Amino acid sequence: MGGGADGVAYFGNLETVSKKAVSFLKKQGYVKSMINWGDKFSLWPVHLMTSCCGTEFAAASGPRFDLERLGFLPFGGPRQTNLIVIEGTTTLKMARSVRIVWEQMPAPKWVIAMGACAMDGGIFYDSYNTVPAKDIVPIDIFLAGCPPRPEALARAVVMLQESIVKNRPPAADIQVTAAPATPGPKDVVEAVSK
Amino acid sequence: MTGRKNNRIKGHVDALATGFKYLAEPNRMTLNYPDESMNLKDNYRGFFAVKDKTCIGCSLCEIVCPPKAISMLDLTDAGGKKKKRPMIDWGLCIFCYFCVDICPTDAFQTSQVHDKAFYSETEYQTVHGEPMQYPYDYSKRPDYKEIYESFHDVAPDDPSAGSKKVVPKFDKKRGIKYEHPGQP
Amino acid sequence: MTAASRVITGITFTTDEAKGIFEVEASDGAHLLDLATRLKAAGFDHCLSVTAEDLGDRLAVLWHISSYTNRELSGMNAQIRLVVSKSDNVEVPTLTGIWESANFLERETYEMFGVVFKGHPDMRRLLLPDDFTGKWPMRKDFPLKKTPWRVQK
Amino acid sequence: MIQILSLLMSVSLVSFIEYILPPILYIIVFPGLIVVLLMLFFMIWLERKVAAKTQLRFGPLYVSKRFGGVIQTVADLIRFSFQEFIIPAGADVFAYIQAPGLLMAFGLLPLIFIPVGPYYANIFPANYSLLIVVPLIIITPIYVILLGWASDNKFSFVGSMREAFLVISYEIPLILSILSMILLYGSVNAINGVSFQIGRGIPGIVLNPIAAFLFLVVMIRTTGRFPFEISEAESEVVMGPYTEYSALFFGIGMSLPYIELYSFSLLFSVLFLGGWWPIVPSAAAASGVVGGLLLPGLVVFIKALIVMAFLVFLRAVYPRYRIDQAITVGWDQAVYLGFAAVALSMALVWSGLV
Amino acid sequence: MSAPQDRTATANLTYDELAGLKADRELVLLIGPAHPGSGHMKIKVWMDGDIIQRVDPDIGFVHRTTEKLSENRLYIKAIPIVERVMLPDTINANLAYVIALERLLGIEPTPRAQYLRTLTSEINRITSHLYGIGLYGIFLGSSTVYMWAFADREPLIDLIEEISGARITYSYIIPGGVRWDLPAGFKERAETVLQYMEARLKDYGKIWVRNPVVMDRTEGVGVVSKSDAIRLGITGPNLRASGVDYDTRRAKPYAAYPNLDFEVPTFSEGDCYARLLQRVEEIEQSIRIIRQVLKDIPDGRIISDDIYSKMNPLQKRMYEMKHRVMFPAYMASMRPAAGRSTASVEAGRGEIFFYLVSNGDKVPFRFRWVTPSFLNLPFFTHVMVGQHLADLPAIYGSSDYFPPEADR
Repeated sequence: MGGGADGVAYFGNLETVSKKAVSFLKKQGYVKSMINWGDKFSLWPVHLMTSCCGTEFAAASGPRFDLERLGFLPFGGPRQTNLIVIEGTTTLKMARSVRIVWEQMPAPKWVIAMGACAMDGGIFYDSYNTVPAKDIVPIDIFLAGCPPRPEALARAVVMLQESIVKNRPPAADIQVTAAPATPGPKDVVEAVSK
Repeated sequence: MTGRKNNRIKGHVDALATGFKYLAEPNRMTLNYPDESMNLKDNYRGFFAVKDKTCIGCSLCEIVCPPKAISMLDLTDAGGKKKKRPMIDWGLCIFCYFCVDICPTDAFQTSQVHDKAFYSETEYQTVHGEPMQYPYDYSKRPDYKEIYESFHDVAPDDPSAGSKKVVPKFDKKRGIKYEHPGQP
Repeated sequence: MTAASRVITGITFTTDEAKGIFEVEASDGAHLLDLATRLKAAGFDHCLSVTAEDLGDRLAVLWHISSYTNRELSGMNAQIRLVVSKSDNVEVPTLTGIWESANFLERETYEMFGVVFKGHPDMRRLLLPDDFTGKWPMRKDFPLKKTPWRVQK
Repeated sequence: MIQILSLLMSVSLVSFIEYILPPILYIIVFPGLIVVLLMLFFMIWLERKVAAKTQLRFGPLYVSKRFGGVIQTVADLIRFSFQEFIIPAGADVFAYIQAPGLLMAFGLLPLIFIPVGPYYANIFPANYSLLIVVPLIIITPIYVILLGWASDNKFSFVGSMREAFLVISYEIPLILSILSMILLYGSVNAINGVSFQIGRGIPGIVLNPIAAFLFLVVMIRTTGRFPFEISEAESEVVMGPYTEYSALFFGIGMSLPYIELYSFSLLFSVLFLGGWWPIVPSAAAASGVVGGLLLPGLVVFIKALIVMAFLVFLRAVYPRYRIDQAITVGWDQAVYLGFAAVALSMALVWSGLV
Repeated sequence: MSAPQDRTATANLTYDELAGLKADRELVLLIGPAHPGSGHMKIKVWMDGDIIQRVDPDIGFVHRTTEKLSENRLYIKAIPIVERVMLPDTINANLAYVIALERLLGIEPTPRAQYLRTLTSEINRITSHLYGIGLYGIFLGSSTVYMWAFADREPLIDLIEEISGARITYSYIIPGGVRWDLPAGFKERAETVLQYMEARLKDYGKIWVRNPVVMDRTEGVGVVSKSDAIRLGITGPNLRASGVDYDTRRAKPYAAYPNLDFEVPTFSEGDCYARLLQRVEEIEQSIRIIRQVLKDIPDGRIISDDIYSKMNPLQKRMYEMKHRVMFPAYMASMRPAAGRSTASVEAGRGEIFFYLVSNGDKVPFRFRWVTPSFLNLPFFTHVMVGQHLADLPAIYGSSDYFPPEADR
């Protein structure tokens, strides 16, 4: 209880102690499974409609397929969300805002590439204004279909939940993306429009 | 129905009454997907696979495919003769079924599988081996023969096979009702 | 091709009724403005589309017009055609003064074909990002991304 | 150290239960922190479930299928607490971190001064309860404005300005509606108010319906429920003052509307719905903790739940007003309504009907 | 982040000096693509207090270069491209392109195919209007209307899914006719869905159309007079809501519309509320048209003889047995004679215009099309000025502007 000789309490520097305690606790089995359970049932996608698959994303949170049953609540700002669904083609302008929104989101974040256009470019594969989603952000789940049915989006969310529970780290932590931190005006545009 | 001058009190009461009506007896039309999944009609355009026997390798399907998802592979069949067979890349395919309809010998086996998703590129572009570089050309891959073997005549696996299959029915009051084929 | 023609409100159109083509050719900028004002007065009060065609060394600029109020004229999509040489800066008078809806349409044609519309209130890029390095993407000489045709010859 | 120990030995166990336990129990358990936390989880889940039911769908379900997804908010809280916390570069760091904490503190303060049982008089000085509750309720939104001001974001700036306009425009109607009830009950002490209603057998809402309706409107405005959800309007200013907040600070900040909803509906049921009306504790029972606090408190809590459920249901029915419409309602119709309420109370008291 | 301006500079200014600093009072809001109220575009808004001074819509976020792609691909490949641009209303986009292509090829579809095209186009018009009402609801804050509208879309989407086999992107109309015929028992099921829709419209009326809060938010907001509507060139229900009696189905008849009787509803006020009422009226008109089409749809073949004669025997047998149209090889190698054609179709949001030029090659020489949302852009630049910030989503939702369709 009493102060030490030079005023440093027995606990040592509180800053480092708390950081060590947190990292230690996070590695424990029960805490990790609790975090996974929390992330699993609270996957809030950010409200960013990149292109026309957005209609199926909206129909998925509609009454018939209602993904809010799985805890999938489309939310306004990027700060409070942990999932970004790239719906369809990402043009040059949209690639920049997808990248910026992806960087604004807090740490454990996942990405679902929805639709053929986000996977390999789909029907707009050789247009001078589109960028494959793989070059913008690391992707966790690829979803086939054009547009994929809302059930397919539900299947992607269920698969993502399974991978979270199985402690599979989000793609954001594994591979740094090929593209630079923020696709500056020059590099994304040159990469495509040459 | 759409008069402009409506009195406000009646408007508020109507809105709240309708809200309570739907709160009291909610006619939900929700399909709780991971446990139940829909039995779609047999003309639904889902995943499909090529029938090796009936295909004559005319590559009409490759010419007509809007997103160039089909690429023809040079193979040799059992008798040693050369043959060309299509290979479909699910990352490009838009399920418009132009290829299925233009095929002169109707050589595509269609199915109603509609909700497949993949963890990584290797799962849909190739069965094994690393993901291909853009632009994709299966014919340049060394192992395209095994890829084709695992692709033709193989009914696509239905991820929601385990769940209860229900049949959607139209209903005057609830819009869509789901009936289990077993019970009435 | 039978060059049928039909006189509508004092202006002769070369027509192809089955295909829905009613065309009038303007010789130069001044003639274009005069034609447009006469057509607007005649009842064509809606500009549907402004576009261009890349004819190798020349550019044909097209305005498609139709009518909202005049019962008889609203049944057809007329078009005014003006052919200009494809020098590096192609100058064409703007018709936003006559049809206000041509504002965004002309900006898009400027961005895609490089047709500068003199007198346009807000002549700048519309669809592509500001730092897009390609020039006039809709012209025939602008290449698409190279993807090999995959039929194995 | 020694003096404290000796004092503790001298106090006998019975007097400990009599004098020291109830205030702690009052603050920590009943209308205090634990019930607030439980109410927070339940109310957010109820809002999503009720809105979903009127929208032809299930709300959160797969979290716990048998209980209809009740612990969905627990899952959200866990996710928020283990998420990375981002401080924007341009934010005023000191205010940015302090704001949610102050927000929660001032949101909880009014709960202490709302009496939920006749025994309340023995715990806290009850004869100033309403006088302390009203200013505390008015102070809370200032920290919402601090939230928006600290995070350097245009949308949070516009959101906090909207909150400021709305707070000022709805202060007078709030004070007028409570003033008319004080006039009616003749005392600032809410316990006298409830005994007044029980004595007459008529709940406050019947005595002065105008004040009740006005208080309801102000309640909808301060807790940001539809149709007054203007400072966090999603389609105009993304999340209003809360846009830049992530992780647990967003969780704390976003819980303020629900805490205010809880304190307001407690106040509403005490002032207008006759407090602990069916249970009329005799003088002897009133002195005991159980009879004087827990049982009547339960009745007040159930009435508060009903009021909260109605307010939460409004999300499924109404879109939102525009900011200038809400301010004009606040400044002229609501203030006239307030004068009418006060006039009605004075008329009732002067004519001796009551 | 820019350094915080020197706040003391304006602290000791008197009020009118402050008013003089107009630029300092202005606030520029970038309602970017990642904003719940902006859709796929960035809206730059200059604001003075709560009043909008100037709006500059920065579109092109979903510009997928459909014209350039279609000019380098076979004629048949443009059908899926044209559909992906107008996703809530795919049949009308597909119909517009195919009419222009048929005029180029000189092919006539059979009467039954014309009726099938009208049937699916009207069903898709209702789903497109419901999509618009749903987004309008979420922009004004009522998530219930968004959920109800998307719930009522589902039975209608299932109707066309029964015919064509896909959920939204049908690629149903091909030059010469349509690809599938009506399944058995379709008429009774369609009748149930229409009755469900009519019952639901009454509930919309109570909770949304006559909701006082909605009327406060939309009456007198974003007024477009009749002359302004024509001058700005807006199209579709927004035009008819301002009193202009123009409908492409009546002015430039196509498909089976000449022998169907339907009224064209118009309103005169031209404000956000009139546009909402206009869409609800048009849903009722579409229900009437669908009933007429189902009543007197002629029998016969669903593909014209030019295409049927080119099919090989197996495909002909498949058509006779299962009424399933298979493509002859001609489809992949169409070479229309050199010429030009234009086509106009009334889609849910307004008039689609097509202009095709072919020089006898396998790929079109010039592929030009204008979508209704591109013509509705003046809603941002002209109608939103002078309104409150909260009116921006109200006007945006009432104009039913769909950014991927405008950027093409």
